[in-house]
Amino acid sequence: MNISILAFGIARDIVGQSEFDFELVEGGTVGALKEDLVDRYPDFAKLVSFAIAVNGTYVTDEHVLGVKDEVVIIPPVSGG
Amino acid sequence: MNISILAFGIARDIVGQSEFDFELVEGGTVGALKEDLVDRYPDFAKLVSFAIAVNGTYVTDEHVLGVKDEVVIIPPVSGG
Amino acid sequence: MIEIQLLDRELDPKYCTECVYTPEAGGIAVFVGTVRNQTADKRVLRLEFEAYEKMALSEMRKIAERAAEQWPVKRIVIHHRTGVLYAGDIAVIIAVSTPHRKAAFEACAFAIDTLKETVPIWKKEIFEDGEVWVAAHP
Amino acid sequence: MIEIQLLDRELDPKYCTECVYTPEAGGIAVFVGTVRNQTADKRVLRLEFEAYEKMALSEMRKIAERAAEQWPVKRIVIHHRTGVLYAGDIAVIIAVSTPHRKAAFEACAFAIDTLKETVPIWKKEIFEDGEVWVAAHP
Repeated sequence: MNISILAFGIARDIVGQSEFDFELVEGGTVGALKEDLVDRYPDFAKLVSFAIAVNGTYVTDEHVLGVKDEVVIIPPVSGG
Repeated sequence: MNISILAFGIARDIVGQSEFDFELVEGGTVGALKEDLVDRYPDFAKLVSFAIAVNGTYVTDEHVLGVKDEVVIIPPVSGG
Repeated sequence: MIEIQLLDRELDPKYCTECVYTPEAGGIAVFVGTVRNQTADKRVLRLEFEAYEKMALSEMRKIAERAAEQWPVKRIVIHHRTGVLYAGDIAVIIAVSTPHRKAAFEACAFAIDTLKETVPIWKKEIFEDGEVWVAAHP
Repeated sequence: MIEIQLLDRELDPKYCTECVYTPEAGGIAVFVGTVRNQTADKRVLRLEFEAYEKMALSEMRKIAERAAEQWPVKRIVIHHRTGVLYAGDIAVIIAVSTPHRKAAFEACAFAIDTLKETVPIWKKEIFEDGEVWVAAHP
């Protein structure tokens, strides 16, 4: 399935754009997405960490993604 | 010797005035003054505590008083 | 009472402090986070803050709600700025009122500590010779 | 930079916060102590604060100096009010700036805790049916 992903901060710099489409197997998990992202953009492996938010909430690697989800890459935050 | 004493807060209420003269033996200590104050005004014994400041600084009971000192009774503070 | 805002204009400590005033509260703790003019030994020219706005707001609200569960919070305000900031500018204000002061300090410290861990806001430091996303790399 | 004041007029959190701003500081902690509208179960009509002014100022300065010895304080402001106050009025403001936030919270908490122990200022609570010097009796 084709999902749309938003990228902020250094994630946007790594991907090269703030919104992009990404191909993931039907019923793919967040964990699978993160692995695929690192495969395609090795610079993600250099970060302290990165999380995925789905529909505005942090989710764990086991979370199953759907095609209509708002999927966002959250690199290490540094507000405040 | 006759020393002049300032009293604030509840100390003023106990003594009945904000400034008063008090007779103390020559070379009397702060500890002696406190005992004499309690003798003359027993309500001082009902306080949580009270301290004596001399010339704007807290002093211990061993401190020897002079006739020209600014002596102040400091009942429990409650600023803030 | 909880007030959460993400603003691209100057933050106002007076407003935030007054916002948490209430006669039932005896203690108000306020944290004001400003932009420093250097990191390690390098002079910072400016900072650029960006936020995933929808989620930044909801995560800040969660922090306020968790603070109110753990301490007797009367009112809490969290304002965070976005956009370009210079040394001395205020990036964040957190104000908390509680009946007694200890809880106000604890809740305020909890809120800023948690904000720095969970709220999707990122800052980039711009130096004379380059730029870096803060905290991104080990 | 240390600023100490004893004032018989309204205190100003904005002034105090701005006073401790400096580009070298990354964290500002402010404590604002307000008058509550009740003690235990009794409604407080008003409070009367009095100070042994000369010594209150010197003891507040000592607190600021001790805070600056123990933490990397850039600036610290302590303003305390005297006279008649009503519920919601500000009795004290302490603002501290440090390079990082943890020290600002610690120094600010130290300052208010110590102020309440050492500074010769007294408050009398006036109720509908009487009055009491706070903390005087066990």
